[in-house]
Amino acid sequence: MNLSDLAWGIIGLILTVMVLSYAIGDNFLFRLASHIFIGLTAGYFLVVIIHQIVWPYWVTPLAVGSWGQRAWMIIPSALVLLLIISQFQKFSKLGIIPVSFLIGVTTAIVIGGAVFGTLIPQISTIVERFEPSAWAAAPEQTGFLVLDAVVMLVGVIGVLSFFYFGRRKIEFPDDDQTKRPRFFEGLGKIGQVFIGVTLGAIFAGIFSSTLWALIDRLSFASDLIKGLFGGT
Amino acid sequence: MPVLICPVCGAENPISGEKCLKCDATLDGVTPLDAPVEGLSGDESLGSPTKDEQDLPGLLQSLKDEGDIGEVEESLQNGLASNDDLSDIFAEKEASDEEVVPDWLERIRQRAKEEPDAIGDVTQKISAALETIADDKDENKHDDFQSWIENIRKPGSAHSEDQPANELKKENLPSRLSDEDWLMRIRKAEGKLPEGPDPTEQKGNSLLQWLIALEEGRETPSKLGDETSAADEEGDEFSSPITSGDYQVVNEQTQKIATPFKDVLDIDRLMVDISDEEQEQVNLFETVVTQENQAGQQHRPLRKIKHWIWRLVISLILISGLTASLLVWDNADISGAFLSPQNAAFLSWSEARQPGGSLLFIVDFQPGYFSEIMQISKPILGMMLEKDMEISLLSTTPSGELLFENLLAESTGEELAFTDLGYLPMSSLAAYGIANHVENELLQTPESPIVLPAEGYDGILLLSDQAEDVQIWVEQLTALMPETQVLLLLTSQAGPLSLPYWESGQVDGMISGVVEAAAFESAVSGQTVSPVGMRAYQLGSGLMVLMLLLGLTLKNRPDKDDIGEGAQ
Amino acid sequence: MTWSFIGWILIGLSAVLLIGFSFFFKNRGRYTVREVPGIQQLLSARAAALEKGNKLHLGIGQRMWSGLYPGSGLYSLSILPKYLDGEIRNSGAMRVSSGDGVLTVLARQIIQNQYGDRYSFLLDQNPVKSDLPAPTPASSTAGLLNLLSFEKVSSLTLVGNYGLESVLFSEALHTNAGAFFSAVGNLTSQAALYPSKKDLLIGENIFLLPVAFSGKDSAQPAWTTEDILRIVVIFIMVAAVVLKLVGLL
Amino acid sequence: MKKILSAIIIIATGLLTLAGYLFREALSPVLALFTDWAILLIGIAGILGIGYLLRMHILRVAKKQKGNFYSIFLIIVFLLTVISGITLSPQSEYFKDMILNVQIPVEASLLGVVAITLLYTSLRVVRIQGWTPLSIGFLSSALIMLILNSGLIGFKPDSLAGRIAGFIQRMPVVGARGILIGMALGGLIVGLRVLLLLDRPLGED
Repeated sequence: MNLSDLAWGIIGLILTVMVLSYAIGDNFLFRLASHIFIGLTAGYFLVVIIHQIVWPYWVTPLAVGSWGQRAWMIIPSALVLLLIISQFQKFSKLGIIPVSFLIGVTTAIVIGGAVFGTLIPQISTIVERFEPSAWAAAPEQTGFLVLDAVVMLVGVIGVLSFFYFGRRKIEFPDDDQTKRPRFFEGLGKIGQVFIGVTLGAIFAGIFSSTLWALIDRLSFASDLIKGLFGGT
Repeated sequence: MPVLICPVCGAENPISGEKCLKCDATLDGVTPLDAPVEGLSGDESLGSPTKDEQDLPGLLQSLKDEGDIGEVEESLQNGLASNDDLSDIFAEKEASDEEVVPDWLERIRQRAKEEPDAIGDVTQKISAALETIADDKDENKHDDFQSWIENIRKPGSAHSEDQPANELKKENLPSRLSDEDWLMRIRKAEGKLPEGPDPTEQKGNSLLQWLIALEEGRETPSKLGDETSAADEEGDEFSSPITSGDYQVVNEQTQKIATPFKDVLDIDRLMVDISDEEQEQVNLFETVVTQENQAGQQHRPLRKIKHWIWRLVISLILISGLTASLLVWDNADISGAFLSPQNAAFLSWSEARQPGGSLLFIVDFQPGYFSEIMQISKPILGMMLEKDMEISLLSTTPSGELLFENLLAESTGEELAFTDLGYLPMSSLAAYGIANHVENELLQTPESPIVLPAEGYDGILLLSDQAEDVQIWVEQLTALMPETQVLLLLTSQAGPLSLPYWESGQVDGMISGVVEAAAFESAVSGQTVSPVGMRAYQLGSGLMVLMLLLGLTLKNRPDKDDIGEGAQ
Repeated sequence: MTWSFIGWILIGLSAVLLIGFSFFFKNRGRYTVREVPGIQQLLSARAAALEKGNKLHLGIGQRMWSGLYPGSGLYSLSILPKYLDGEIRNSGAMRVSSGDGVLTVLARQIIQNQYGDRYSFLLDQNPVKSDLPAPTPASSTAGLLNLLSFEKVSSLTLVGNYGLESVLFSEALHTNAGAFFSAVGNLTSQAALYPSKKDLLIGENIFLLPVAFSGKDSAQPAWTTEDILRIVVIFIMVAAVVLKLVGLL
Repeated sequence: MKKILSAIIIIATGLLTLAGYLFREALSPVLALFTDWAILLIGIAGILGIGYLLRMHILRVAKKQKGNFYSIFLIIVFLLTVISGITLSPQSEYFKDMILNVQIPVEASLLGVVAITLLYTSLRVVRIQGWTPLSIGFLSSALIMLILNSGLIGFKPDSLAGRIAGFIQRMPVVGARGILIGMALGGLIVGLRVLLLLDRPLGED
């Protein structure tokens, strides 16, 4: 371990202890570490944006591009300038133009991705599970495959029903206004179980990931301390 | 215009309606009734402000917004209240010393004094609105209200049939008295006219004065907060004395004070509708509040200490347990880790790569997950580098390049060259951008900083910590570049929600979490590989299982979500 | 008929339904959506915080973009003007924060538009502010935790895209007996919060949030359209499965 | 005028971008331009965001508000980082060490705090949520996944027990797929509302 590694190691250890102290509550150490972290991240972020975005996407085309390419840069330059001057109160309304451009592009990507990237492929996958020839191809697994396909179809319909927005007609003022129409309420009960199962699996995954991060920090600390005190 | 009042929810419906627009209850047999006040009540006037109304100052707008409920009794209340509130607001221009002047109004006044122009926009609109409302009032409001209320009072009318008389008294009458004779007459007839001195003028130790003091800032606002923690000590954060039902124990009358909080927080409106009887009740309530408040102040530090102790104990158990297992037990048993189909597909894809191919790595994880991603990607990176693949990198996190350099260094023990395509700040744009990346000389468009090989890549490997990011990339790549092979290297938390994309064939292989990576590495190397820290991981997981099982023994008490309390 | 073609049909159908219902609900009728207890709790918490004179804090997301809830960045922005009612605008009793520069700039634009429509932003000495506690998700978590502590925030509402860090915000508020409400469009956050929060908005229920701010909301055509599309999708799945089983697909 | 221009921009860029899913080859040059411009705008917005961040901390220091002590640290570290990045260049080894040796420990420790927090909040599931189909599903799934993911217990995939275990492990996919489809519908509608100008996310009605 060279001196630089040792110095950074000690800084890393101190920061680890400072941040982990938040586990028992907000305190001076956590606040200090987090402000150092935010300052560094913000500074680095600024440097990265200038180097990786402003320079290649704006300055370079304007500086070294052909006249045709420079002409194309008039539009983004105008949008950028409008965005910047909209930060001044007097011109705040001008910001709507660059922002509208961003919203237009990103919204269309939302729609395209949702429909062609998720909705259609996921629906078609459910349907493909009911392919009789696939069931016949693996006779020892047919039972599982059929069960799997049916559970998938019913479960997905249940989940979709659980989120049905409409409300059941109420006959008396005291009726529960959180109920869906009966058909969707019944299916929604099935859907609830599957939503719970999914949330539970994600919860287990979250805990695993965060636990690995904690183990990494503890392992780092114990290695450093062992190294400092001559251990192996 | 006659309307139908829903017998179930009380909403106002058009005369032609067969079912209630709000609750779908049948309107058969309901007698039509004159609408209370044209233009001030009902959905249209209150729910959807006209263009002119939208230009009203914020305060007026908020008063209008109050009535956005479309229920006749409430719209009547709101209609009147709004009307009165407006009058009061304008009356405040000649306010007496006793009147409550909110901060914002004070600031408007202050500014108006300092800058003559500043008053223009606001006051002109207020004056115009005042005139409009005054005109409306003069023309027809009184008559309409009177006839409507008379309709209600008629024996056998639609309302008296559907709702008990006492309910009408309590809920359908305007919540606020004005000096208007007609309204005073109604109150007298309903037995609600206060016999004593005007309650609004009462001095003494009342909630009313406390509310005024609160508004003026004399009383510390934290009283209610303290009382919350007292009334609902260790309880649901959302419960407040006003909403949690504490008021209900006092009297139905006082509920009228509580319910408006659902829609509006107009203290001024609350203050005026207090009779003698109500005054006694609020005094009683105030006593309760004060006592609870004191109790809350005592309990709050206790609550914090309990939390602190509880957190300390759990932290110590977990950290000391993990540290001990790291120091004492090196190797863990992972004989239960088998290759899942998605892992096996990844392995097949890796083995099928020809030397000299090209790969695009997308770094889309935060530095906090570096350790886990490193363990997951290590075997793959090793395999790919053995085959002398050309590697390109695209990052959607600012530190992506640094993280990838470190990944390569930690995986292979040496610094390796790769093509950096740069940092793109939004995954969706990055995905859409690389799919549409083409040079067009005809249009002479600027050269894009992203330079992709014309023949494409042998595979795109996404290193991610979030299922949401995976979804973005997979959606865009499969919608726009369906021929591209996409492979995922993910943290455990991103796995469950990414699996559907593997099953749908949009992803060609996937490894999620350290255990799957260990199984993959074992399959590649032909011997069982146990990652460093695996034993600690198993211990941590065991502790979580234990906590979940312990939690099964606790009773359901949704109103008390404090663990210190619950664990005892 | 290919699956891709069905996708375009769904887009077209949705557009037609949305436009149709927008006209329909403008003049008559309304779609009665079910009540969601979490939304009622949000209203209560918001009202109680304002009543106590406490500042509300609205987190509109760590990132503009969320994959799982594709519109959640946009959605949190569209919630913001509804949240900024007259009461809050006048008192300035709210702070908006996000972990993304774009969201912060957009939020500021929205806030100024809200004031601009009513009375001058400058007129108010204490307008609602839009802040960026830090520029990346992790640093923003640390920044927001500090803000909650310094400003003694007693009511925090999260909409948009937050991850597992939501549980830290929730516990910070819990320790100080504050109100925490989550309508986060991210299943990671929902799963992390599920064990400790009763009234979470889960899944698509987040799209019911506008009901909290107005009973006659412009979202009604969207709710109706989404329910119809839900039925259409269920029908397509079942029909396709039947066709598949009989060998016609 | 600005509102009309805004509407035109949203519709034009939105429809053109959406059309890219149908006519990718033809529209690619324009769409590549759009994405480059959007990336530039987002970068600039990021810089403006940092401006807000700095302003908040400078004001905190200037007005001596609570936390001003920490804000001083933040500003100093920010300046140090920017100056180092500009003078040493982002490729400098010292600069890289400085960034990662702060970011990784702090972020990983923050995740560690989440792990501890999850451990004690997990005790509350039944207490808070009661016994409902959802909570039962949640608990059973969390327990099974934690055990199966520990690597201690496992079954060969081609054995009967392995098939059953595989079937159980695939159950979360059912809910996930339902949620994905539902959210895609939600995303479609949110997006269309914006493109059809039925909703103005900027609140500029």
